Amino acid sequence: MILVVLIGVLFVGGVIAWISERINPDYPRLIALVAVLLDLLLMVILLSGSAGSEAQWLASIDAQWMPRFGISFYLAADGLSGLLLLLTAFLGVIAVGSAWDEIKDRPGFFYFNLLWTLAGVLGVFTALDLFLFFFFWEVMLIPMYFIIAIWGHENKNYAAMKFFLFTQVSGMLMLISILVLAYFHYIQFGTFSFNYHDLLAVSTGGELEMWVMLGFFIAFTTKLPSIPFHSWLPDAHSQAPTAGSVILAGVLLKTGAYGLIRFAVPLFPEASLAFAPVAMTLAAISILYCAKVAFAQSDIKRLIAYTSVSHMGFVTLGIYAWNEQALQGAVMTMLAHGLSAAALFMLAGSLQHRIHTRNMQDMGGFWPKVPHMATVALFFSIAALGMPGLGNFIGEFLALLGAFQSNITLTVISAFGLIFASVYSLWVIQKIFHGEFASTNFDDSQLTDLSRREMVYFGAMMLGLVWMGMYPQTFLDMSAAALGGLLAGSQELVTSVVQN
Amino acid sequence: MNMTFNDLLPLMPILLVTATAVLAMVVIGIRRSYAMTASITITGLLLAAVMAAILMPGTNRQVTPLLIIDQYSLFFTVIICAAAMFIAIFSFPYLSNLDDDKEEYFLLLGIATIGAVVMVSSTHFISTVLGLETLSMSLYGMVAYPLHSKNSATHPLEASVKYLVLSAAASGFMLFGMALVYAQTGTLAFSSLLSAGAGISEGYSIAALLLISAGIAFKLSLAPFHMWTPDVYEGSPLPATTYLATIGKAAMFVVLLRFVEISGALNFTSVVVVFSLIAVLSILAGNLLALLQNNLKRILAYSSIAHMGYLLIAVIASFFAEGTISIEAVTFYLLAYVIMSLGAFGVASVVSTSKSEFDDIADYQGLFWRAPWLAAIFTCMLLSLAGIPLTVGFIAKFYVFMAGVESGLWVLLAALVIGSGIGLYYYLRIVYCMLTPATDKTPLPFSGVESLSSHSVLAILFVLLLVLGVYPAPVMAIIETISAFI
Amino acid sequence: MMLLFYLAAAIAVISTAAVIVQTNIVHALIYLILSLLAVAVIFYVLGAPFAALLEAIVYAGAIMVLFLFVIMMLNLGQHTRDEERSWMTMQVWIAPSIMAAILLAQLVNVLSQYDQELTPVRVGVLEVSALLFGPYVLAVELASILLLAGLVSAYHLAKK
Amino acid sequence: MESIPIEHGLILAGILFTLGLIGVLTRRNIVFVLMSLEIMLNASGLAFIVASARWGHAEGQVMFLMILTLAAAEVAVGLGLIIQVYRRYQTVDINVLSEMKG
Amino acid sequence: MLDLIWLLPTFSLLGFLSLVLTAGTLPKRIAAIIGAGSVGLSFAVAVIIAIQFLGSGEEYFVKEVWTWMSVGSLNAGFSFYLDGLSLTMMLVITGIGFLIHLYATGYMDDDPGFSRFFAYMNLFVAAMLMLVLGDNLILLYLGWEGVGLCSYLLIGFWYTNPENGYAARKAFVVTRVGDTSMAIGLFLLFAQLGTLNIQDLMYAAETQWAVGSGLAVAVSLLILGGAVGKSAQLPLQTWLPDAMAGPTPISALIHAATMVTAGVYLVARTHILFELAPTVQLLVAWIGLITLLMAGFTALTQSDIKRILAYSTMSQIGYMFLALGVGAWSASVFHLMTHAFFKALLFLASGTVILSLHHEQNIFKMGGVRKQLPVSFWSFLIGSLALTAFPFTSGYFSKDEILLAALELDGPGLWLWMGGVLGAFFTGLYTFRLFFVVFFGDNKGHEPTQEVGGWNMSWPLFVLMVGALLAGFIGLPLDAVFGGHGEEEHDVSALIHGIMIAAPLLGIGIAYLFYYSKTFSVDKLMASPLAKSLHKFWFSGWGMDALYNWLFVYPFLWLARINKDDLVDKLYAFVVVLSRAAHAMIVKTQTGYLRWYALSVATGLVLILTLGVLL
Repeated sequence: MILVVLIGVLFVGGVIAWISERINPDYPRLIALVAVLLDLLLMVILLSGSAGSEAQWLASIDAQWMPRFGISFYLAADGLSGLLLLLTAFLGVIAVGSAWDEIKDRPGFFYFNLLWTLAGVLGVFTALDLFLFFFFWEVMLIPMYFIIAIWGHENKNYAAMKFFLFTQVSGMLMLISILVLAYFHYIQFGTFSFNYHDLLAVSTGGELEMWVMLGFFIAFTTKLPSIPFHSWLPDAHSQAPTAGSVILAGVLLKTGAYGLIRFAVPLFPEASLAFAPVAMTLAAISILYCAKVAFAQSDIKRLIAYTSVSHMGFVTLGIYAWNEQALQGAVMTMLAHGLSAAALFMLAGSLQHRIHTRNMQDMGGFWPKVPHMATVALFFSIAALGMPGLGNFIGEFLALLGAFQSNITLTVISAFGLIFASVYSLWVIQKIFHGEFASTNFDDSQLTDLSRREMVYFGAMMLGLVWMGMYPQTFLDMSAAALGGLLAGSQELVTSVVQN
Repeated sequence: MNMTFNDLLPLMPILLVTATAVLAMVVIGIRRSYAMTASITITGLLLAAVMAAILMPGTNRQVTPLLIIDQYSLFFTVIICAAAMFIAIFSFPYLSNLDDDKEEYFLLLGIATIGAVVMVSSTHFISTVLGLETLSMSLYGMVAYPLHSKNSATHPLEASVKYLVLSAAASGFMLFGMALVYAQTGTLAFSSLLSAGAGISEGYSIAALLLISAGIAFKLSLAPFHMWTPDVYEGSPLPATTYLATIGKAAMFVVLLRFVEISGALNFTSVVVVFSLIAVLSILAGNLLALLQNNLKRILAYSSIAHMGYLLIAVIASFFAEGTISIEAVTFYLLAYVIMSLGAFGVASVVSTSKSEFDDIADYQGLFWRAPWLAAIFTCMLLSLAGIPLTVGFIAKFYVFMAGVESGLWVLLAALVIGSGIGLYYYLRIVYCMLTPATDKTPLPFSGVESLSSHSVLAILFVLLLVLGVYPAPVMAIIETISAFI
Repeated sequence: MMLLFYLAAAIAVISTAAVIVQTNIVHALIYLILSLLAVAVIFYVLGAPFAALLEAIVYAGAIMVLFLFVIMMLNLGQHTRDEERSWMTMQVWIAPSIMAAILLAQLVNVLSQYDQELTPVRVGVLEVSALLFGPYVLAVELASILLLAGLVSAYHLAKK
Repeated sequence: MESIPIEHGLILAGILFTLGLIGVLTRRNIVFVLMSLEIMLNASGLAFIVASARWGHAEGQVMFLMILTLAAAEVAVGLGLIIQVYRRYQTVDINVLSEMKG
Repeated sequence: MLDLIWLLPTFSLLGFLSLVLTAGTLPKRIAAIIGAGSVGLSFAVAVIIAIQFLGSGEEYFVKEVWTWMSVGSLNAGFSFYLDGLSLTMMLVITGIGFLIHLYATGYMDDDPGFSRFFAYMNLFVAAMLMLVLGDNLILLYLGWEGVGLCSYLLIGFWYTNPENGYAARKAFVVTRVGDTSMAIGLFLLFAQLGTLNIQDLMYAAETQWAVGSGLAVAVSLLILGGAVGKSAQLPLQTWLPDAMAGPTPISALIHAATMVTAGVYLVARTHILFELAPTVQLLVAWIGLITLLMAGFTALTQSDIKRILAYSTMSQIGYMFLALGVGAWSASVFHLMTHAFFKALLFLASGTVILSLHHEQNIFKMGGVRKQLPVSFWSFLIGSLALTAFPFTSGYFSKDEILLAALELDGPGLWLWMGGVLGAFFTGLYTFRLFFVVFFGDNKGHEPTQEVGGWNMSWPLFVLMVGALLAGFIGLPLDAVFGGHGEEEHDVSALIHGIMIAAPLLGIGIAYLFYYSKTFSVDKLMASPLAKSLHKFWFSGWGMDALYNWLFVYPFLWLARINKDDLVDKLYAFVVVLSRAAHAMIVKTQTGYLRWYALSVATGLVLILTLGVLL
C-alpha cells in the first residue's frame, strides 16, 4: 500500500500544485517540495524498516485491473527498486530546488508536470505487471514533453518532439514484445497474464525469443541511451530547463537500465546471453564514441549530455556481463551518475541562468568570480571522470571488473573510456573556470556565486557521492538480495547453455 | 419472417429516432423554431440512446430478415445515438448565427442517425444499402448546409459535390458487388461465400468481395480510396465533419466487420493480401499526408485515414486469431475513436461558428494559456489519438496490438509502429502550437457563443476518455460479452 | 426471346456508349432514355415485368425528366456544346480508358466464369409485392426515410 | 422460353457499369457526371435482376426497387447541387470545384 | 599505537577538509598551521608507529578500518598494511612532505590561492599515504588516482595561464593512460586469482602461476603500464617536464620526491609478479636504462632550471627501474629514499633561486648568484653532489648498489651496467652544467639583492642537506619484504668501483671545463648543423611530444572536429528528410480535382481487383 501512497502523493500533489497557482504563484513550488519531501521520508521509512529483513520484496500490492487480459495493478519494490526510488525522490527534491528561482512562468503547471514525471518514474521502478510497467513508462513521457516544450530553451520544439518520438516509437516495439510474451503465456498456460513472475516462466524459445528480446532492448537502450539510439538526448538535455535536465539525466535514463536489469535479461536469458556480445559492443562504442563527441561540443549542456551517454555505456556493459560485480557496478553507476550528471546539469543551468549562454567558447576564467561554483564544478567533473573515493568510481570499477570476467576485449576497449572521460571533464573545467576572465560575449553583471540554497543542494549531492564512494556497502547491501535473486534465476539456464 | 408485435420492442431505439425526426419535421412545418427543433432532436436522441442501453442486456432478436437487434448492434446504437446527440449539442451554437433556415439541419441529423442505426443492425444487403444511403443522403445535405450563407467559413458546395459524386460511384461498386454475391448465393442476407455454387470459381467470389470492399473502403476512406476525405472534411461545417468522421465511420465499420465475418472473406488469401495492402497504404498515406498539414480539419481527416488502417489490422487479425480478441479490438477501438474524434472536433466546434472556423493550427496558438480547459481537453484528445496512456486511445491501440500479435501480423504491426511514430509528430505539432504564446494575429479563442451545454459535453467526453483509459475493465467486460454476437 | 435479349443488350450498350461521348446534352439524355428502355426490355425478357415497368416509368420517365428540367433551367445550349467539344480531348480519355479496359477485362474474366444457363421464370408484381409488404416491409419504410432525406436535402440545397 | 446464359446478362451489366465509370472519369460537365452515375446504378440494378432471374426470386427485384429509390433521391440532391454550382460559378465545369487541396 | 595507523591519512584529510570548507576565509597564518601542521602531526605519528613497528619485530601489520566494498567474491576494505616497504615510504612521504609544506608556507606567502594550495597539498599527502599503505590494490588505486588528481590540481594551480592548464591536463591524461592499463591489470588479477588483496594475490600468484606463464607476463606488463605512467618512464614520460608549470614546492614534493616514485613502489610491491615474468622484469630494466639515458641527454640541452631537474628526476627514476629490472628491489627503494632527499633539496633550492630572481627560470639569465644566495648555493652543491653520486654522499651508496646489482645479472647485465655508468657520467655533466651556470660566472639577467624567505624556508633546506649527505647510511628494513634480496655484499673488483666513481667525476670535470673555466666553448661545439639538429632533437625530449601529437592528439582533435554534430544524428535527420520528401510527394496527389479523385478511386478498384483475382 505504501507504494500506492508514494505514487499517489505525487499525482495528487501535482494536481494541487497546479490548482494552487490560482491562489498564489508561490504555492506550487512549496507544495511540490512538500510532496517530494514527504515521498523521500516515506521511502526512508520503508527502506529502513526493512533493512534487516531477508525478504526479497520490501512492499507490494496486487489488485485486479483488467481481468480480460490478466492485467493487474501489481506494484512491488525490492532492494533494487528501493535504491532507485530513493534516487528518484532525492533528485526530485533537488529538481524542485533547482527550479525554485528559475521557473517564474506558469509555475503551477510546471510543478504539476514535474511531480507527474516523478510519479511515472516511481511507477516504472515498482511495476511488476508488464502492462502496468509500460503504462507508467509512457506516462512519464508526456509531462516531460511539456517541461521541455514549454520551459525549454531556444530549440525546444525540436528537442521535445525528438525526445517524445524516440521514446514512443521504441516503446511501441516493447509493447509488441510484451504482448508476444503475454500471448505465449496464453498458449502455454491457457490464460493471459502480464504478471512478471508468470512471464518469467514463459519460454519463448528459438529465433522469436531474440526478436522479442530486441523489442525490450531497443526500448530500453533508447531511454538509456546507447548508440545508435542516443541522438535524442543531447537535444533534449540541452533544451530542457534545469529541473528537466536533472530529472532526465538523473532519473529517466535510469529507467532504461532498470528495465534491462529487471526485464530484458531475466525474461530472455538465452537470447540475452547470445546477444550479450552485441550489447556490450554497443556499450563500448557508446562509451568511446560519445566521449569523443562530447569533447567536440561547445554547448556545455550538450557536452554533459554526451558524457551521460558515455557513462551509461558502463551500465549496459555491466548489465550484459551479468555477474554480481558487474550488476552491482551497473547499479552503482546508475546512482552515482544520477547525482553527478544532475549536479553538472544544475551547474550548467545556473551558469546559463546567470550569463544567458551555454556556449563554452564565450566563457573562461570564472574561478575568481565564482569560486564556490568552480569548486563544486571541479568536484563533480572529477566525480564524472571516475575518481576513486567517489561513487562513480565504485560503479564503473565494479562494472568493468565484472565485465572483464565475461568479455575481455570489450572491457579493455571500454576502459579507454576512462581516459577519454578525463580529457573532456578537465577540458570543461579549463574552458569555463580557468584562464583569464573575459566577459566580452555576455553580460556578466548577473554572474554571482552560488547562493546558500544552491550550496545546500550541491552539498547534499556531494555528500551522497562521497558516501557512495567511501562506504558503498550501504547501497550494495540493499540491492544485493534483489540482484542475487535475478542472477540465480537465470544462472541455471545460462550455465546449461554455456556447457552445451 | 414477417413483422410481429414482439418485434416492436427491440425496434424501439430506431422508432424513437424516427419519431424524433418526424416530430421535428412536423414542428418545422407548424412553426419554425430553432431552439425547439434542436431540443426535440437532442431529447429524442437521448431517449433512443437510453432505450438502447436499457434493452441491451437481454436482447437478441432478428427483426424481419433486414435487422438483427442483438447486444452488439444495441451497443453501437447507444454509441451512435449518444454521439449524434453530442453533435447536435455542438451544432446548436455553431449554427446559431447562420443566415439561413437552420432547422432542417437537425432534421437531417436525425434522419442520418436512423440510417446509421440501421447500418449497425444490419446483416442484409437491403438494409445495409438503405441505411447507408439514408446516412449519406442526409450527410450530403449536412455537408452542404451553409451553402446559401454569404459568409460561410467553409466550402460546403464543393465538399458536397465531391462527396456526392464519389460516394455514389462507390455505392455503385458496392451494389454491383452485392449483385454478384447475390447471384452466387441466392440470398440478399450476408452469408458465407465459401461454398461456391456450381460453375462459380473462386475468382468470381473474390471479385465480388473486393467490389463490395472497395465501396466500403471508400466510405471508410481507406487508401487508395481516401482522397475525398480531407476536402470533404475541410469543406463541411464542423459539426457535419464530426458526424461524418465519427458516426459515419463507426457505422460503416460495423457493417464491414459483420460482412467480413459472416461471408468468410478472409478465407481467401488474396483478400487478406489486399486488405493488408490497404491497411498498410492507409496507415502510411494517412500519416504522411498529415505530416506537415496546417489545416486542423485536414489533419484529422488524414489521421482518420490512418486510424481506419489500424482498425483494419484488427479485422484482418480476426481471421487468424482464435477467440474474439480482434472483434473486441475493433469494437473498443471504434468506441475510443468516436470518443476522441468527438472530443477533438468538439473543441474545434466550440470555438468556431458557421461564420468563422478555427481550422488552422495557428488559430490555436496559445490556447493553453487563454483557455486552459479547452486546451487540456484538446491535448488529451490528440494524445489519445496518438495512443498515449492514461487515455482511451492507448487501450484501443493496445487491443489492436494484441490482436496483431496474436495473429502474428508482423508486417502490419511494423506499419502500425511506423505510422504511429509519424502520427505522433503531427499531433504534437498541434499540442506544441497550443503551448506557444499567442501572437497578436491569433484570433480570440471564442468567435461565437459560449455554450454551457457544449462544454458539458466536452467534460463528459473528457471524463470518458480518462476513465476508459485508466479503468477500462467494466467496458472491456461488456465488449467481451457482446463480441460473441458477431 | 434470346434474340430479343441480345438485341436489347446491343442497343443498351451502344446507346450508353453514345451517352458518354455525346457533346449535346439533350441528345445524350435521349440516348440514356433509349438505353434505359432497352434495359427494361431485358428485364422483361428475364421475367421481371414489374421491374421492367418501373424502369420505364420511374427511371426513363421520371428521373430523366428531372434531368431535362435542370438542363432547361440552366439553359445549357449551344455554347455549352462548344465547351464540351473543347473538353473532349484525347488525353482526357487515355487514363480512364485504360482503367476501364482493365476493369472490363477483369469483370468479363470473372463473370464469364459464372457458368450457368438460366431459364427465366416469370416473377411478377404479385410475388414482389408479397415480399415487399411481408418480410421486407421495413425496407419500404426505410426507403421512405431515404426519400425523406433526399427530399429534405434537395429542398434545402436547391432553394434560392 | 429459351434459356439465356447468365454470364451474358452479368457481362452486359459489367459493360454498362464500366461505361458509366468512364463517363464519370472523363466528363467535365457535372450533368454528364450525374448521368454516368445513373448508368452505373442502373447497371447494378440490371445485375440484380439478372441474379434474381437466376434464382427465380423476387428478392433481386426488391433490391432493384431500392436502387431505383436511391437513384431518384441521389439525382434530386445532385441536381440541386448542380443548380447551386451553376448559380455560383455560371458554369457546369466540374473543375471549378477545386478550391480545397493539399 | 599501531592501530592508530589510520590517523596518518586522516590528519591530512582533515586539513584538506577544513581548508576547503572554509574556502579561503581563514587567515593565512592559521591556514599555514593547518596545512603544514597536519602533515607534521602525521609525521609524528608515523615516527612513533615506525619505532613501535620496528621494535615489535613483526614482519607486517594489517589494520582494517571498515569494509569498503564487498561484492560477491570481491572484498576490499579500507585497510592498511604496514611492512618495511610501506614504512619507508610512509616516513619519506610524511617527513619530506612536512619539510616541503613548511618551506611552502614561505614560498607561497604572497599567493592569493594560499589556502587552496595547502588544501591540495594535504589532499595529496593523504592520497599518497593511502597509496603506500593500502592493503589491497583498489585502495592503492584510490591513492594512485588521488595523487594524480592532486598533481593535476597543483600543476594547474596558477590557472589564469592556459598553458599551465594544458600541462596539468597533459599530466593527468598521460598518467591516466597508464592508470587504465593498471586497472585492466587489476581486472585480470581478480578474474584469475579472485582477490585484490595484495598479499593474498602475491601468495596466490606464486603458488598458481609458473614462472614465465602468459598470465604473469600479461599482468606484470599491465601493472608496468601503470608504473611507467606515474613514474614518467618511457613511453609515458612526456608529461613530467611540462608538470614543472606548478609552484616549485609541488615539483619537489610530487614530481620529485614522492608521487613519481609511486611507480617504483608499485613494482616493488608486486615484485613477485615480476619475478614470475622474467622477460617483463628485464623489460623494466631496459625501460629504466633507456629512459635514464634519454633524459640525461635531454637534460643537457635544457635551459629551464626546473626542466633540467625534471629530466634528472626522470633519469634517476630510470635508475630505480633499472634496479627493479635486475631484481635489486632494496637498492631501488633505497635510491628512491635518497633521491627523495636530494631531489627535494635541489628543487627547494631552485625554488629559492627562482623566487629571489622574481620567477626567472632560465639558467642562462642567471649566473653568479653564489654570493647573494648562500643557502641556495650550499643546498644546491650538496644536492648536486648527491645526485651525481659523489662518493660518500647518499646518492653514491644507492646508485652504487644499483649498478653493481645490474652488473651481476647474467646476460645483458654488462650492457645495463655500462649504460648505467654512462648515465652517471651524464648526470655529473648536466648537474654541474646547471650548477656552474647558475652560481658562477657573470650575472646575465636579474641581480638578486638577497635571499628570500625566513626560517620556514631555510630550515627545511638544512634538514634536507643533512639528509642528502647522510641518508646513505640508513639501513632500510626491507629484508622481510623482499625475502633477503636486500643487503648483499658485492664482490667486485676495484676497477669496477673505480669506473663507477670516476664516471660522474668525469662528467663534473667536463662540465667544469665547459661552463666554469670555459676552456671549451659550447658555442663552437654547437656550430655544426648536425649538432644543432641534435640539440634541437634532444631539447624537445627526443621528439616524443611531437610524435604523440601526430599519433594521438591531432587525430583525436580532427575526429572530434569533423564529427562535432554526431554522425548518428544525421541518420535520423535523414529519416526526417525522407518523411518530408514523402509527404511532399504524396501531398501532390491531393489535387482538389474531383475527376482526379474519381480516377484514383477507379484505379484503386482496378488495382485491388487485379491483385485479388491474379493472386
